[in-house]
Amino acid sequence: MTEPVLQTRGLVKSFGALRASDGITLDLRPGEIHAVIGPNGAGKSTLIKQLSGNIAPDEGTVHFLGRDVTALSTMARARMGLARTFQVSALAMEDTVLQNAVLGALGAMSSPYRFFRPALKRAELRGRATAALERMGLAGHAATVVSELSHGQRRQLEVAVALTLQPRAFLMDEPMAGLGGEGSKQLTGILDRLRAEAPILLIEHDMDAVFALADRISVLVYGRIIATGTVEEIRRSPEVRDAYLGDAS
Amino acid sequence: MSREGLLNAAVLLALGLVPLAAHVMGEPFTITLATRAAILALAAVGLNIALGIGGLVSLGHATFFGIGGYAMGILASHVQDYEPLFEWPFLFEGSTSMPLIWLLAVLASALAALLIGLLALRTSGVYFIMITLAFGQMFYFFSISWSRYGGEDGLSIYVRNGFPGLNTLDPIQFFGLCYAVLCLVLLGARLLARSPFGLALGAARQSPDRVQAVGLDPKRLQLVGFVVSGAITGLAGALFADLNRFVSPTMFSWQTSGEIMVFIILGGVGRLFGPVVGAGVFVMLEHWLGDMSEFWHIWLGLLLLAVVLFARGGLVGLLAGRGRAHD
Amino acid sequence: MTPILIAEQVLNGLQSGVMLFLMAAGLTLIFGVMGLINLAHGSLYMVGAFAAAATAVATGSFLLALVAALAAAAAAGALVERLVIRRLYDRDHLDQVLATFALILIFSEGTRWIFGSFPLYLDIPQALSGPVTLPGGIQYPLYRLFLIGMGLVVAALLFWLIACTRLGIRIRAGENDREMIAALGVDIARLYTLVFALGAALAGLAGALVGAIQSVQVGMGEPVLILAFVVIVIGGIGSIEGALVGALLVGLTDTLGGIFLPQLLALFMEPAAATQTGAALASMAIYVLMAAVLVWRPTGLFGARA
Amino acid sequence: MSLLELHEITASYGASQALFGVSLEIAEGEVLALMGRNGMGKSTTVRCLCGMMAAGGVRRFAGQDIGRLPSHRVARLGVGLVPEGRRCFRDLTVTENLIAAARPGHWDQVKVEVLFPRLAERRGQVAGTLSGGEQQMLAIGRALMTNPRLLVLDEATEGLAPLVRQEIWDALGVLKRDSGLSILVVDKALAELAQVADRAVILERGRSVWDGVFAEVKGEVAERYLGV
Amino acid sequence: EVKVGLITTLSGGGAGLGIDTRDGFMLAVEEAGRDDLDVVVEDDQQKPDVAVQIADRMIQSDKVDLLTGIVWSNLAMAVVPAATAQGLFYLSTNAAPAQLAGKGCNPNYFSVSYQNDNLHEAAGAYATGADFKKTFILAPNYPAGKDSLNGFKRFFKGELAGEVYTKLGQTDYAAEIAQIRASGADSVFFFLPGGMGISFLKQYADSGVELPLVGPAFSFDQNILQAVGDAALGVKNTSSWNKDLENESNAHFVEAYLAKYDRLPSLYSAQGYDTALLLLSALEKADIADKDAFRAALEEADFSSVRGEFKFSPSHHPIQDIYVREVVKEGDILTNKIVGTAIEDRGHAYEDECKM
Ligand SMILES: Nc1ncnc2c1ncn2[C@@H]1O[C@H](COP(=O)(O)OP(=O)(O)OP(=O)(O)O)[C@@H](O)[C@H]1O
Ligand SMILES: Nc1ncnc2c1ncn2[C@@H]1O[C@H](COP(=O)(O)OP(=O)(O)OP(=O)(O)O)[C@@H](O)[C@H]1O
Ligand SMILES: [Mg+2]
Ligand SMILES: [Mg+2]
Repeated sequence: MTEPVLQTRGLVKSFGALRASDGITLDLRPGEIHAVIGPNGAGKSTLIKQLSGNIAPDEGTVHFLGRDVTALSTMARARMGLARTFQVSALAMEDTVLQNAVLGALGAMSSPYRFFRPALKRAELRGRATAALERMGLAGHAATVVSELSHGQRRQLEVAVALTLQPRAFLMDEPMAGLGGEGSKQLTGILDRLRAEAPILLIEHDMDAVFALADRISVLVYGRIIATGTVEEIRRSPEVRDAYLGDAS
Repeated sequence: MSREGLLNAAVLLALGLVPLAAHVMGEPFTITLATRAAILALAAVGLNIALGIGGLVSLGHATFFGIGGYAMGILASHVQDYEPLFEWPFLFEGSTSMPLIWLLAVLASALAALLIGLLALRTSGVYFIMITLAFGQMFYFFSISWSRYGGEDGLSIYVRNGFPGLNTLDPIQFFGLCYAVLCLVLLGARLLARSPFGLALGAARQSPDRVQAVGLDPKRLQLVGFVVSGAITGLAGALFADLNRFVSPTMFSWQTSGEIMVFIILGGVGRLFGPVVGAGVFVMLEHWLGDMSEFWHIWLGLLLLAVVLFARGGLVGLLAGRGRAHD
Repeated sequence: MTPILIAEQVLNGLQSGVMLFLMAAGLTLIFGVMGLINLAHGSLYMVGAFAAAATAVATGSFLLALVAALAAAAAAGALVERLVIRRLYDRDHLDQVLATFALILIFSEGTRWIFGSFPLYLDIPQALSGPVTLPGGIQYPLYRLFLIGMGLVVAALLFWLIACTRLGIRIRAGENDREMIAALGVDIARLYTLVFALGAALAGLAGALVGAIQSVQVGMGEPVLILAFVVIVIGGIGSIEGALVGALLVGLTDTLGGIFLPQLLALFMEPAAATQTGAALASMAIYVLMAAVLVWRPTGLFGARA
Repeated sequence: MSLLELHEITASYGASQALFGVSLEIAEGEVLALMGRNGMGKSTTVRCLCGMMAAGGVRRFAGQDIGRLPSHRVARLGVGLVPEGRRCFRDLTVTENLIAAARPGHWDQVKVEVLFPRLAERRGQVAGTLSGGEQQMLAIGRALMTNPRLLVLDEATEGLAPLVRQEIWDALGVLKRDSGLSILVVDKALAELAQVADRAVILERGRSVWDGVFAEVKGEVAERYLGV
Repeated sequence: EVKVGLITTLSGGGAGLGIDTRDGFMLAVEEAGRDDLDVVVEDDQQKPDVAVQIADRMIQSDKVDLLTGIVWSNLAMAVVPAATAQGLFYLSTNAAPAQLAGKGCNPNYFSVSYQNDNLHEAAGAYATGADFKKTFILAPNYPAGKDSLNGFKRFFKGELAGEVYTKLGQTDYAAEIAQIRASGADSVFFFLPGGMGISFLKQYADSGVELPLVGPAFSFDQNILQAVGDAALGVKNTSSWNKDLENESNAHFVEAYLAKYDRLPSLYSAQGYDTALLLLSALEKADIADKDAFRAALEEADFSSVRGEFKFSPSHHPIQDIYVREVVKEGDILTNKIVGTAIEDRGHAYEDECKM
């Protein structure tokens, strides 16, 4: 079996009396899409934040590319190749779509302390950025200022910026949210192809997408993983049905 | 060229030509006014890097302005009084050479900006405004009671410092010098705004989470921006002191910080030429309104109000259109 | 340095803190709760003091003077809010700084235009003047005790208003998302005018109360304004408890620093140098305090938000 | 008579026009689905309807012209908004969020907490730290607390777990049946919309291009306007 | 045609002093009725850089022959050295810092008012004469404050009960008053100009401390006394001028000033008036273009000062009597009356340092 790209052991995180993560152990293997589903407030975003380094776990470890990164900052993990999208879009609203994408490229090449030649005139940055935008179907909006994008378009840009990083693993927090039927379908296709480049830890409430994409699914309830398995196993699990899916399976 | 580009060229040209015309017509005071405008613009260009691009609303930039001023005052006063600044490890008598003074002013204010920035950047938003103000006030009160260098009375330098090949006492030559410095810095600021650093700094203002997620450190970007910004304002301080041949704690006062900020907002935040237009207009208003009535501050206040309320994006925004250039 | 003197100085520190709180309370209401940087708050303080002085001279009544101060400042506040401030809520702090800076100019010179360039007379009413003897033998001016009382009452009222009433909830909701609270059916515009007038009235009251033992003159507002900002930032913006604690801290630091720093330095410096250096350090003390608090807790002592 | 009537609405963000003529009507007790691809103007229509932005055309609610009313007046006539992106008051607690704009009527905090037990558990927590789905529930609860005649839901089930989403659709169904509440929904989930929606209006590039019974939104219509 | 530039503070908190200076000066100019004398008045906003800028403009554009009018020492330090270095005359109506009296003295600089230390020295002399044994002294922590306490100590023979520097611009003096109460002092000397003095006096009067106070005229001058109110009654202060000084020129000045401006003149008005008189007297004798002759004419000081006897020391500072005044009430109006002379024929302490 291949070495997991990303791995957690016994992650615990409490907010006051609430255990948002209660001993989470899971991994992300090369080439796979691992979906994490669970009720609202189960601790999915909290898990992602611990993986990306935005919040520090109370207990447990995070390993990325075989290295213990528990103590590393968000920036350091991102530079190692861990890209994330946000549940609530975090973009430079006054900049253009292209500038946002270039920012990602800039981060990937970790070369921000250049003071003279214009960023948009640097072929290597611009190339990467446009490629990502094209992939997400945003090339036509390259010169649009982000604040003028609709909600769904912003969600697409979120993913595009993560693409520019050409990372070793993706963390995606509800990338489908806000996309219309067509948009979801498109993104499903994109993610499907993307897993060959880097594995994806996907949080999503859109079950059509999850069932279409996931190689494995973990179900998180009250901070604990109650089940991990293939799409079929999860669909059939009565526990999961009760806690989360309802009739949606 | 875009409308804003044309406007910028016109402003720069006017700022350069008016003093020349004044020189020909024998109106040295107009040259002094233009010099003042150019120097204040330079200070504001400095702040505009932190504020316009980085969103760091510093109400303490007078700190750097004052440090630049005192760098000049201290260096020159030691020469003037024939008391060496220090004798160990080598004899240093102070200096009356502008290039050296500038260098030290820039270094000193950059150092101060680094230290202040390290502490102040732990906070953000309104707290940042206030903590920078606090540092400004510390310097202000310190300089008032620092009697070695004149305390509240300040330091008078009788002769303007020298620049190789120029007679700095001649108003038009001194103006030319300041103008050249301003142009150079503006060029630098323009490059910086479009550079990778400028892009990243701007993003750090708008969405620090995003910047972190792509692997960049927003605080460090902001710190670098703050230092660059402080250093430029420090340089302006040294020039301002030379213009007046005088430094005093007023350079450190919060009103000075406020005025530098006013130039920017008046001209247009984040616009390359915002500070230049703002400082120019402010100096002119001060000059004209002052002659009109004893209560001219009322008119100044009303004018400023009108600009904030009705000219979003400042005067540059009003003249060149709201949207910022995105290229 | 006797224990009595120390006790008295601590009392002085508290008292000056409470005076500061009167000013800071209105500011934190406007600044913290409405998210507006109002540099002109000092001008409203001045308006209150001038209105009080003019009324006191005309009627001879201190009570009427206080009422006039409240009314004049509230009216000025409401007017300014409707004409200017209203357009600034959705702007960033910068525009607010510039606009209210402009208001300072207008208010200051306008006041000078109306009342002339010389300081005005406003004095403590007969009934509250002179010292009283406190337990422990401390002689203390009655008026200052009265100020302490006023400050505490205002603190309690405000705290109740913001934390416990629906008005307070709505105001805070408005700070988070003005458009949204309006879309839910709250006339946030009128509410804000009200709050602004209330904050202004508090500043005016502070101006009148403090004006009676200080000088009533153009420009009196700015130094207090800066101090009040220091106070609310130390306390945490928008927090009334924070403003109170911050005010007391600043009051104590300022008073005790001015007294004890020179004496402390005198232990190992020659006296003349010690008094001067001590005084210099003391004048920076509150700013050092503020910087230290912010470095330690970047959102002030009681501030919740980042 | 229709409760809400929008006729040929046009609207712009600064220089760029977003709506070029949107018309729709909602009758008392009716549920209307507003549909369209991303960026076609659904949210903009909602903003116009709530008085949050200036618009051309005719806007009437309950027989009254609301074209000139500020948004709080429109809301008081009985429009309850669950906005896109939730927009909870982040520094207020859950309870404070609920009561901030509450108006008396059928819905009160108890009923909302019965609908969303999650919110009862988190009463004292500030909204900014709630999970995404919890915020979404709060936004719906907050709108219900104003006891509206027309509930406007802009992507109100975005980010909710299927189970909860189902509960919300059920709740909407109940609302429609029992209280005769009119509802305008913007949502992408066709199957679920079908449970409650009576009619649909589809937008394309800022124009209403299709208007009809919801059951007909399928096949070619869905393919052409929604891409599914 | 003679052009004079009058730079003074006409806006902001300190405007009162500048307005009095200007009004006093202009009164004398108008009385002289010379139509070849042109006075340009400008507001310095109490900011040094603005003062410098105005001075530059007056020198460069208006081509003035002489400058005057600055109230504040820090502004004077910003303007005077540069102006005199360019060969202009400067007549000081008020600010006269030690630097300009000693090492930095200049042939073209004349202080018509005093040397800054004078009134404080006089207060020291008065305190000694009044047999104060233990005095508590306080002043703000800035150069003028330090000069003040040094000036006082120069002439005070008793012991100090305490020496305190307050913050510049401080408005609450409860802590200092408590210190005074505890210090066992038998008297208090304070130098707190402008609003600081008003605050101190009101708070002192309300504190129940009843030690005698003495201070320089600045906290008791006509322009702020009304604001202090009864708290000032009976306090002794030192001044180089008062409206009841008995000489013909003064009687005329007070009457004319009151008639023209409808308020009593202050020390600043008197100094402005005297400065104009001095200027006029020199213009009578010499052409201002002839610098040496004009300087000699100024040095003669051949005018009838409202302060009575007046002559210049070699460093161009007055040698004059300094009086002790007491605050009294005349009808409803608070004002001062002279109760004695603190020092006679006082020059200043830095005379020896001046090499010119
Ligand atoms: N900073 C915080 N302080 C207190 N509680 C918090 C904080 N952050 C999250 N929580 C709580 O922790 C729980 C888990 O939150 P989290 O955002 O991880 O949920 P989630 O699984 O992503 O849910 P959703 O699907 O609704 O987005 C929630 O109940 C939330 O209210
Ligand atoms: N604040 C804004 N400024 C400028 N243009 C905007 C703004 N908001 C939206 N737009 C533009 O208006 C059009 C309609 O946007 P709207 O948000 O109404 O779309 P939507 O149908 O709600 O899309 P989505 O399903 O993605 O939320 C879009 O093309 C968008 O680019
Ligand atoms: Mg989540
Ligand atoms: Mg939308």
